[in-house]
Amino acid sequence: MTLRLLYFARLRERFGMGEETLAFAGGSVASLLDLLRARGGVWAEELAPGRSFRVAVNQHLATFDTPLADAAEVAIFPPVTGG
Amino acid sequence: MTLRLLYFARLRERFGMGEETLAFAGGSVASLLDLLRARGGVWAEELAPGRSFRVAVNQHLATFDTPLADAAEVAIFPPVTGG
Amino acid sequence: MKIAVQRECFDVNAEIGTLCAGRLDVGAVASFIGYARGVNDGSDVSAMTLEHYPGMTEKAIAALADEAAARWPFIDATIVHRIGRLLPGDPIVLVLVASRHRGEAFAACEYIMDALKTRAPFWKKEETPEGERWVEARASDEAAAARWQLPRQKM
Amino acid sequence: MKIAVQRECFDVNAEIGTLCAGRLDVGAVASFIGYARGVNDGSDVSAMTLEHYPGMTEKAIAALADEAAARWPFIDATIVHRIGRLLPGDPIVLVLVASRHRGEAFAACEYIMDALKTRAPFWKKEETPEGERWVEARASDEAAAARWQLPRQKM
Repeated sequence: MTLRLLYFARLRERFGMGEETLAFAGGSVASLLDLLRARGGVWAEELAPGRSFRVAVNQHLATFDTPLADAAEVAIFPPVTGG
Repeated sequence: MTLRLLYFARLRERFGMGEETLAFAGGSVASLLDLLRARGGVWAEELAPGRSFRVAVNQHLATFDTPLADAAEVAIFPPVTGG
Repeated sequence: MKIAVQRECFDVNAEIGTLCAGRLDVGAVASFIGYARGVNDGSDVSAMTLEHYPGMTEKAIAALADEAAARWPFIDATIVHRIGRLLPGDPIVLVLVASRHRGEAFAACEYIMDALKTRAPFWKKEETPEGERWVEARASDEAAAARWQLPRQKM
Repeated sequence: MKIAVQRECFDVNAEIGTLCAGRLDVGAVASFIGYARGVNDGSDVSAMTLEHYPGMTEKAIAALADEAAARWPFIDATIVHRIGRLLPGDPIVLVLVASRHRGEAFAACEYIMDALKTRAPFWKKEETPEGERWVEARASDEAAAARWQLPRQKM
Protein backbone atom coordinates (compact mmCIF):
# COMPACT_ATOMS: atom_id res chain seq x y z
CA MET A 1 0.00 0.00 0.00
CA THR A 2 0.98 3.58 -0.49
CA LEU A 3 0.66 6.55 1.85
CA ARG A 4 0.81 10.25 1.11
CA LEU A 5 2.81 11.96 3.85
CA LEU A 6 2.68 15.68 4.59
CA TYR A 7 4.95 17.69 6.89
CA PHE A 8 4.26 21.19 8.15
CA ALA A 9 5.99 24.14 9.78
CA ARG A 10 9.16 23.31 11.75
CA LEU A 11 9.01 19.63 10.77
CA ARG A 12 8.70 20.51 7.08
CA GLU A 13 11.87 22.57 7.41
CA ARG A 14 13.75 19.99 9.48
CA PHE A 15 12.85 17.10 7.14
CA GLY A 16 13.62 19.22 4.10
CA MET A 17 10.39 18.30 2.36
CA GLY A 18 6.68 19.18 2.49
CA GLU A 19 5.37 15.89 1.22
CA GLU A 20 6.34 12.47 -0.07
CA THR A 21 4.77 9.24 -1.21
CA LEU A 22 5.74 6.18 0.83
CA ALA A 23 5.34 2.45 0.29
CA PHE A 24 4.00 1.01 3.55
CA ALA A 25 3.48 -2.60 4.57
CA GLY A 26 0.39 -1.72 6.57
CA GLY A 27 -0.34 -1.05 10.25
CA SER A 28 -1.09 1.83 12.55
CA VAL A 29 0.32 5.32 13.00
CA ALA A 30 2.79 3.78 15.46
CA SER A 31 4.15 1.42 12.75
CA LEU A 32 4.56 4.33 10.34
CA LEU A 33 6.44 6.35 12.96
CA ASP A 34 8.79 3.39 13.55
CA LEU A 35 9.48 3.24 9.81
CA LEU A 36 10.26 6.97 9.64
CA ARG A 37 12.47 6.88 12.77
CA ALA A 38 14.48 4.08 11.14
CA ARG A 39 15.71 6.68 8.66
CA GLY A 40 17.84 8.04 11.50
CA GLY A 41 19.11 11.66 11.66
CA VAL A 42 16.47 14.35 12.01
CA TRP A 43 13.75 11.70 11.55
CA ALA A 44 14.81 9.74 14.59
CA GLU A 45 15.37 12.96 16.50
CA GLU A 46 12.14 14.79 15.78
CA LEU A 47 9.87 11.75 16.01
CA ALA A 48 11.52 10.28 19.12
CA PRO A 49 9.03 9.10 21.75
CA GLY A 50 8.35 12.00 24.09
CA ARG A 51 8.86 14.66 21.42
CA SER A 52 5.87 16.87 20.91
CA PHE A 53 4.22 16.39 17.53
CA ARG A 54 0.75 15.64 16.14
CA VAL A 55 -0.43 13.21 13.49
CA ALA A 56 -3.55 13.66 11.37
CA VAL A 57 -4.91 10.84 9.21
CA ASN A 58 -7.12 11.91 6.33
CA GLN A 59 -7.25 15.37 7.89
CA HIS A 60 -8.47 14.28 11.33
CA LEU A 61 -6.26 14.28 14.41
CA ALA A 62 -5.17 10.71 15.08
CA THR A 63 -3.60 8.65 17.86
CA PHE A 64 -0.77 6.13 17.81
CA ASP A 65 -3.19 3.25 17.30
CA THR A 66 -5.15 4.80 14.44
CA PRO A 67 -5.02 2.25 11.56
CA LEU A 68 -3.74 3.35 8.15
CA ALA A 69 -5.52 2.29 4.96
CA ASP A 70 -4.11 2.36 1.44
CA ALA A 71 -3.86 5.87 -0.03
CA ALA A 72 -4.27 7.49 3.38
CA GLU A 73 -3.09 11.09 3.75
CA VAL A 74 -0.95 11.25 6.88
CA ALA A 75 0.25 14.62 8.14
CA ILE A 76 2.86 15.06 10.84
CA PHE A 77 3.30 18.49 12.39
CA PRO A 78 4.25 20.36 15.56
CA PRO A 79 1.61 21.36 18.11
CA VAL A 80 -0.46 24.11 16.50
CA THR A 81 0.00 27.79 17.29
CA GLY A 82 -2.67 29.71 15.38
CA GLY A 83 -5.24 32.22 16.55
CA MET B 1 -32.82 69.32 56.18
CA THR B 2 -33.84 68.98 52.59
CA LEU B 3 -33.50 66.04 50.20
CA ARG B 4 -33.71 65.94 46.44
CA LEU B 5 -35.68 62.85 45.43
CA LEU B 6 -35.58 61.30 41.96
CA TYR B 7 -37.82 58.56 40.55
CA PHE B 8 -37.15 56.58 37.39
CA ALA B 9 -38.90 54.28 34.94
CA ARG B 10 -42.00 52.49 36.26
CA LEU B 11 -41.80 54.26 39.63
CA ARG B 12 -41.63 57.67 37.94
CA GLU B 13 -44.82 56.83 36.08
CA ARG B 14 -46.60 55.32 39.10
CA PHE B 15 -45.72 58.26 41.37
CA GLY B 16 -46.61 60.75 38.65
CA MET B 17 -43.38 62.71 39.09
CA GLY B 18 -39.71 62.47 38.18
CA GLU B 19 -38.39 64.49 41.08
CA GLU B 20 -39.33 66.44 44.15
CA THR B 21 -37.74 68.34 47.02
CA LEU B 22 -38.61 67.00 50.45
CA ALA B 23 -38.17 68.34 53.96
CA PHE B 24 -36.70 65.53 56.06
CA ALA B 25 -36.10 65.34 59.80
CA GLY B 26 -32.95 63.25 59.32
CA GLY B 27 -32.15 59.56 59.47
CA SER B 28 -31.38 56.71 57.15
CA VAL B 29 -32.82 55.45 53.88
CA ALA B 30 -35.20 53.34 55.98
CA SER B 31 -36.59 56.45 57.70
CA LEU B 32 -37.13 58.16 54.35
CA LEU B 33 -38.96 55.12 52.99
CA ASP B 34 -41.26 55.15 56.07
CA LEU B 35 -42.04 58.80 55.40
CA LEU B 36 -42.89 58.12 51.77
CA ARG B 37 -45.01 55.05 52.57
CA ALA B 38 -47.02 57.19 54.98
CA ARG B 39 -48.36 59.02 51.92
CA GLY B 40 -50.46 55.89 51.26
CA GLY B 41 -51.76 54.88 47.83
CA VAL B 42 -49.15 54.03 45.22
CA TRP B 43 -46.38 55.11 47.63
CA ALA B 44 -47.35 52.57 50.25
CA GLU B 45 -47.90 49.97 47.56
CA GLU B 46 -44.72 50.37 45.52
CA LEU B 47 -42.41 50.87 48.50
CA ALA B 48 -43.92 48.12 50.66
CA PRO B 49 -41.34 45.88 52.33
CA GLY B 50 -40.65 42.97 50.01
CA ARG B 51 -41.26 44.95 46.82
CA SER B 52 -38.32 45.04 44.48
CA PHE B 53 -36.77 48.49 44.16
CA ARG B 54 -33.34 50.08 44.50
CA VAL B 55 -32.18 53.25 46.27
CA ALA B 56 -29.13 55.30 45.28
CA VAL B 57 -27.76 58.05 47.54
CA ASN B 58 -25.68 60.69 45.79
CA GLN B 59 -25.55 58.38 42.77
CA HIS B 60 -24.21 55.30 44.56
CA LEU B 61 -26.34 52.25 45.30
CA ALA B 62 -27.37 52.37 48.94
CA THR B 63 -28.81 50.07 51.59
CA PHE B 64 -31.62 50.63 54.10
CA ASP B 65 -29.17 51.81 56.76
CA THR B 66 -27.30 54.31 54.57
CA PRO B 67 -27.48 57.66 56.42
CA LEU B 68 -28.87 60.72 54.62
CA ALA B 69 -27.16 64.09 54.92
CA ASP B 70 -28.68 67.48 54.10
CA ALA B 71 -29.03 68.12 50.36
CA ALA B 72 -28.54 64.46 49.52
CA GLU B 73 -29.76 63.29 46.13
CA VAL B 74 -31.82 60.14 46.71
CA ALA B 75 -33.02 58.14 43.72
CA ILE B 76 -35.59 55.35 43.94
CA PHE B 77 -36.03 53.07 40.95
CA PRO B 78 -36.93 49.54 39.84
CA PRO B 79 -34.23 46.90 39.35
CA VAL B 80 -32.26 47.91 36.29
CA THR B 81 -32.76 46.33 32.87
CA GLY B 82 -30.20 47.82 30.51
CA GLY B 83 -27.65 46.20 28.26
CA MET C 1 -11.09 53.82 29.38
CA LYS C 2 -13.87 55.25 27.26
CA ILE C 3 -17.39 55.30 28.69
CA ALA C 4 -20.20 56.85 26.67
CA VAL C 5 -23.97 57.06 27.02
CA GLN C 6 -25.45 58.27 23.76
CA ARG C 7 -28.48 58.27 21.45
CA GLU C 8 -26.43 57.63 18.30
CA CYS C 9 -25.42 54.21 17.08
CA PHE C 10 -21.81 53.17 17.62
CA ASP C 11 -19.38 52.06 14.92
CA VAL C 12 -17.64 48.87 16.05
CA ASN C 13 -14.73 49.18 13.59
CA ALA C 14 -14.13 52.77 14.63
CA GLU C 15 -14.32 51.94 18.36
CA ILE C 16 -11.86 49.06 17.96
CA GLY C 17 -9.57 51.30 15.93
CA THR C 18 -9.55 53.95 18.65
CA LEU C 19 -9.08 51.38 21.41
CA CYS C 20 -6.03 49.77 19.77
CA ALA C 21 -4.54 52.81 18.03
CA GLY C 22 -0.74 52.71 18.20
CA ARG C 23 -0.72 49.78 20.62
CA LEU C 24 1.38 46.87 19.41
CA ASP C 25 1.02 45.04 22.73
CA VAL C 26 -2.67 44.23 22.18
CA GLY C 27 -3.00 40.54 21.37
CA ALA C 28 -6.70 40.16 22.05
CA VAL C 29 -9.90 42.16 21.85
CA ALA C 30 -13.02 40.56 23.28
CA SER C 31 -16.25 42.32 22.55
CA PHE C 32 -19.94 42.13 23.23
CA ILE C 33 -22.81 43.79 21.41
CA GLY C 34 -26.35 43.63 22.80
CA TYR C 35 -29.25 44.11 20.38
CA ALA C 36 -32.93 45.03 20.65
CA ARG C 37 -34.92 41.90 19.79
CA GLY C 38 -38.24 41.65 17.96
CA VAL C 39 -39.69 39.25 20.52
CA ASN C 40 -39.46 39.19 24.32
CA ASP C 41 -41.35 37.08 26.84
CA GLY C 42 -43.58 35.73 24.08
CA SER C 43 -44.74 39.13 22.75
CA ASP C 44 -43.78 40.90 19.56
CA VAL C 45 -41.81 44.03 20.36
CA SER C 46 -42.06 46.80 17.78
CA ALA C 47 -39.75 49.24 19.59
CA MET C 48 -38.19 49.95 22.96
CA THR C 49 -37.19 53.10 24.81
CA LEU C 50 -34.18 53.17 27.11
CA GLU C 51 -34.27 55.54 30.07
CA HIS C 52 -31.30 56.14 32.34
CA TYR C 53 -30.15 58.13 35.38
CA PRO C 54 -27.89 60.86 33.99
CA GLY C 55 -24.90 61.40 36.24
CA MET C 56 -25.12 58.08 38.05
CA THR C 57 -24.92 55.99 34.89
CA GLU C 58 -21.38 57.00 33.95
CA LYS C 59 -20.21 56.62 37.57
CA ALA C 60 -21.75 53.17 37.91
CA ILE C 61 -20.20 51.98 34.66
CA ALA C 62 -16.79 53.42 35.58
CA ALA C 63 -16.95 51.67 38.96
CA LEU C 64 -17.70 48.26 37.51
CA ALA C 65 -15.08 48.68 34.78
CA ASP C 66 -12.53 49.58 37.47
CA GLU C 67 -13.46 46.43 39.37
CA ALA C 68 -12.89 44.39 36.21
CA ALA C 69 -9.52 46.11 35.64
CA ALA C 70 -8.46 45.27 39.19
CA ARG C 71 -9.27 41.58 38.67
CA TRP C 72 -7.98 41.12 35.11
CA PRO C 73 -5.17 43.52 34.18
CA PHE C 74 -6.32 44.44 30.70
CA ILE C 75 -4.87 47.21 28.57
CA ASP C 76 -7.95 49.31 27.87
CA ALA C 77 -11.72 49.08 27.49
CA THR C 78 -14.57 50.86 25.77
CA ILE C 79 -18.18 50.81 26.98
CA VAL C 80 -20.91 52.51 24.96
CA HIS C 81 -24.59 52.30 25.95
CA ARG C 82 -27.39 53.80 23.92
CA ILE C 83 -30.50 55.52 25.26
CA GLY C 84 -33.73 56.67 23.63
CA ARG C 85 -36.04 54.81 21.25
CA LEU C 86 -34.62 51.76 19.46
CA LEU C 87 -36.08 49.33 16.94
CA PRO C 88 -35.61 45.54 16.77
CA GLY C 89 -32.18 44.79 15.35
CA ASP C 90 -30.70 48.03 16.68
CA PRO C 91 -27.51 47.66 18.75
CA ILE C 92 -27.95 48.75 22.38
CA VAL C 93 -24.62 48.25 24.11
CA LEU C 94 -20.99 47.71 23.14
CA VAL C 95 -18.26 46.45 25.46
CA LEU C 96 -14.70 46.10 24.13
CA VAL C 97 -11.75 44.88 26.20
CA ALA C 98 -8.20 44.88 24.82
CA SER C 99 -5.52 42.83 26.56
CA ARG C 100 -2.28 40.99 25.90
CA HIS C 101 -3.83 37.53 26.03
CA ARG C 102 -7.35 36.34 25.47
CA GLY C 103 -8.26 35.01 28.92
CA GLU C 104 -8.29 38.44 30.55
CA ALA C 105 -10.20 40.01 27.67
CA PHE C 106 -12.98 37.41 27.73
CA ALA C 107 -13.32 37.44 31.51
CA ALA C 108 -13.31 41.23 31.88
CA CYS C 109 -15.77 41.69 29.00
CA GLU C 110 -18.24 39.19 30.44
CA TYR C 111 -17.84 40.57 33.96
CA ILE C 112 -18.52 44.10 32.77
CA MET C 113 -21.67 42.98 30.91
CA ASP C 114 -22.99 40.97 33.87
CA ALA C 115 -22.34 43.85 36.26
CA LEU C 116 -23.81 46.39 33.85
CA LYS C 117 -27.02 44.37 33.57
CA THR C 118 -27.59 44.47 37.32
CA ARG C 119 -25.96 47.72 38.49
CA ALA C 120 -26.04 50.37 35.76
CA PRO C 121 -29.21 52.49 35.96
CA PHE C 122 -30.89 51.80 32.62
CA TRP C 123 -34.51 50.76 32.14
CA LYS C 124 -36.23 49.43 29.03
CA LYS C 125 -39.83 50.03 28.06
CA GLU C 126 -41.17 47.89 25.24
CA GLU C 127 -43.94 48.62 22.75
CA THR C 128 -46.00 45.47 22.12
CA PRO C 129 -49.41 44.74 20.52
CA GLU C 130 -50.80 44.65 24.09
CA GLY C 131 -49.42 48.13 24.81
CA GLU C 132 -46.32 49.50 26.50
CA ARG C 133 -44.62 47.62 29.32
CA TRP C 134 -41.52 48.03 31.43
CA VAL C 135 -39.10 45.13 31.12
CA GLU C 136 -38.76 43.28 34.42
CA ALA C 137 -35.32 42.43 35.77
CA ARG C 138 -34.36 38.81 35.14
CA ALA C 139 -33.39 36.42 37.90
CA SER C 140 -30.88 34.99 35.42
CA ASP C 141 -29.10 38.36 35.27
CA GLU C 142 -28.79 38.43 39.06
CA ALA C 143 -27.45 34.89 38.96
CA ALA C 144 -24.95 35.76 36.23
CA ALA C 145 -23.63 38.71 38.25
CA ALA C 146 -23.51 36.64 41.44
CA ARG C 147 -21.20 34.10 39.75
CA TRP C 148 -18.40 36.64 40.04
CA GLN C 149 -18.98 36.96 43.80
CA LEU C 150 -19.42 40.70 43.75
CA PRO C 151 -19.22 42.54 47.01
CA ARG C 152 -22.80 42.99 48.18
CA GLN C 153 -23.95 46.41 47.08
CA LYS C 154 -27.61 45.74 46.43
CA MET C 155 -30.59 45.93 48.71
CA MET D 1 -21.93 29.09 9.83
CA LYS D 2 -19.23 30.91 7.89
CA ILE D 3 -15.68 29.59 8.05
CA ALA D 4 -12.96 31.29 6.03
CA VAL D 5 -9.18 30.98 5.78
CA GLN D 6 -7.82 33.93 3.85
CA ARG D 7 -4.88 36.25 3.27
CA GLU D 8 -6.99 39.41 3.23
CA CYS D 9 -7.94 41.33 6.36
CA PHE D 10 -11.52 40.94 7.60
CA ASP D 11 -13.99 43.79 8.15
CA VAL D 12 -15.63 43.33 11.56
CA ASN D 13 -18.60 45.59 10.81
CA ALA D 14 -19.27 43.78 7.56
CA GLU D 15 -18.96 40.34 9.16
CA ILE D 16 -21.36 41.29 11.97
CA GLY D 17 -23.77 42.75 9.40
CA THR D 18 -23.76 39.50 7.41
CA LEU D 19 -24.09 37.36 10.52
CA CYS D 20 -27.14 39.24 11.82
CA ALA D 21 -28.75 40.22 8.51
CA GLY D 22 -32.53 39.98 8.75
CA ARG D 23 -32.42 38.26 12.16
CA LEU D 24 -34.50 40.05 14.79
CA ASP D 25 -34.00 37.22 17.30
CA VAL D 26 -30.31 38.01 17.86
CA GLY D 27 -29.93 39.61 21.28
CA ALA D 28 -26.19 39.12 21.69
CA VAL D 29 -23.04 38.96 19.60
CA ALA D 30 -19.84 37.99 21.38
CA SER D 31 -16.68 38.38 19.41
CA PHE D 32 -12.98 37.86 19.64
CA ILE D 33 -10.19 39.32 17.54
CA GLY D 34 -6.62 38.09 17.89
CA TYR D 35 -3.78 40.40 16.83
CA ALA D 36 -0.15 40.02 15.89
CA ARG D 37 1.91 41.59 18.70
CA GLY D 38 5.17 43.48 18.44
CA VAL D 39 6.74 41.53 21.29
CA ASN D 40 6.62 37.84 22.19
CA ASP D 41 8.63 35.87 24.74
CA GLY D 42 10.81 38.91 25.38
CA SER D 43 11.86 39.50 21.75
CA ASP D 44 10.79 42.19 19.35
CA VAL D 45 8.76 40.68 16.54
CA SER D 46 8.88 42.60 13.26
CA ALA D 47 6.57 40.25 11.34
CA MET D 48 5.09 36.77 11.41
CA THR D 49 4.06 34.27 8.78
CA LEU D 50 1.10 31.95 9.30
CA GLU D 51 1.21 28.54 7.64
CA HIS D 52 -1.72 26.12 7.63
CA TYR D 53 -2.83 22.70 6.38
CA PRO D 54 -5.20 23.42 3.48
CA GLY D 55 -8.13 21.06 3.55
CA MET D 56 -7.80 20.01 7.17
CA THR D 57 -8.02 23.55 8.52
CA GLU D 58 -11.59 24.17 7.44
CA LYS D 59 -12.68 20.71 8.63
CA ALA D 60 -11.04 21.15 12.02
CA ILE D 61 -12.65 24.57 12.52
CA ALA D 62 -16.06 23.27 11.41
CA ALA D 63 -15.77 20.36 13.85
CA LEU D 64 -14.99 22.54 16.84
CA ALA D 65 -17.67 25.05 15.92
CA ASP D 66 -20.19 22.19 15.70
CA GLU D 67 -19.13 21.03 19.16
CA ALA D 68 -19.73 24.54 20.47
CA ALA D 69 -23.15 24.65 18.78
CA ALA D 70 -24.10 21.34 20.38
CA ARG D 71 -23.23 22.67 23.84
CA TRP D 72 -24.59 26.21 23.57
CA PRO D 73 -27.47 26.54 21.11
CA PHE D 74 -26.43 29.75 19.41
CA ILE D 75 -28.01 31.19 16.26
CA ASP D 76 -24.99 31.48 13.99
CA ALA D 77 -21.23 31.99 14.03
CA THR D 78 -18.45 33.35 11.83
CA ILE D 79 -14.83 32.25 12.04
CA VAL D 80 -12.19 33.92 9.87
CA HIS D 81 -8.49 33.07 10.18
CA ARG D 82 -5.78 34.78 8.19
CA ILE D 83 -2.67 33.16 6.72
CA GLY D 84 0.48 34.58 5.16
CA ARG D 85 2.76 37.36 6.38
CA LEU D 86 1.37 39.73 9.02
CA LEU D 87 2.81 42.74 10.79
CA PRO D 88 2.44 43.73 14.46
CA GLY D 89 -1.01 45.21 14.97
CA ASP D 90 -2.53 43.18 12.14
CA PRO D 91 -5.66 41.17 13.05
CA ILE D 92 -5.13 37.39 12.78
CA VAL D 93 -8.40 35.75 13.72
CA LEU D 94 -12.05 36.75 14.14
CA VAL D 95 -14.70 34.70 15.95
CA LEU D 96 -18.27 35.99 16.11
CA VAL D 97 -21.14 34.17 17.83
CA ALA D 98 -24.73 35.42 17.64
CA SER D 99 -27.31 34.12 20.10
CA ARG D 100 -30.53 35.09 21.83
CA HIS D 101 -28.91 35.76 25.20
CA ARG D 102 -25.36 36.64 26.14
CA GLY D 103 -24.34 33.60 28.16
CA GLU D 104 -24.34 31.26 25.16
CA ALA D 105 -22.55 33.77 22.95
CA PHE D 106 -19.70 34.33 25.43
CA ALA D 107 -19.26 30.63 26.20
CA ALA D 108 -19.35 29.46 22.60
CA CYS D 109 -16.98 32.21 21.46
CA GLU D 110 -14.41 31.43 24.14
CA TYR D 111 -14.76 27.67 23.58
CA ILE D 112 -14.17 28.09 19.84
CA MET D 113 -11.07 30.21 20.45
CA ASP D 114 -9.62 27.80 23.01
CA ALA D 115 -10.28 24.82 20.73
CA LEU D 116 -8.92 26.64 17.69
CA LYS D 117 -5.68 27.43 19.52
CA THR D 118 -5.02 23.76 20.22
CA ARG D 119 -6.69 21.87 17.35
CA ALA D 120 -6.76 23.97 14.15
CA PRO D 121 -3.62 23.36 12.05
CA PHE D 122 -2.01 26.79 11.95
CA TRP D 123 1.61 27.58 12.75
CA LYS D 124 3.28 30.93 13.33
CA LYS D 125 6.84 31.81 12.40
CA GLU D 126 8.16 35.06 13.85
CA GLU D 127 10.85 37.39 12.50
CA THR D 128 12.97 38.73 15.38
CA PRO D 129 16.33 40.52 15.65
CA GLU D 130 17.82 37.09 16.50
CA GLY D 131 16.39 35.59 13.30
CA GLU D 132 13.31 33.60 12.41
CA ARG D 133 11.72 31.22 14.90
CA TRP D 134 8.66 28.99 15.05
CA VAL D 135 6.31 29.89 17.88
CA GLU D 136 6.11 27.08 20.43
CA ALA D 137 2.72 25.86 21.64
CA ARG D 138 1.84 27.25 25.06
CA ALA D 139 0.98 25.07 28.02
CA SER D 140 -1.54 27.77 28.95
CA ASP D 141 -3.41 27.13 25.69
CA GLU D 142 -3.61 23.42 26.45
CA ALA D 143 -4.87 24.26 29.93
CA ALA D 144 -7.47 26.67 28.55
CA ALA D 145 -8.80 24.03 26.16
CA ALA D 146 -8.78 21.36 28.87
CA ARG D 147 -11.08 23.53 31.03
CA TRP D 148 -13.92 22.60 28.71
CA GLN D 149 -13.23 18.88 29.20
CA LEU D 150 -12.82 18.12 25.54
CA PRO D 151 -12.93 14.52 24.48
CA ARG D 152 -9.32 13.41 24.14
CA GLN D 153 -8.32 13.69 20.54
CA LYS D 154 -4.67 14.54 20.89
CA MET D 155 -1.66 12.30 21.07
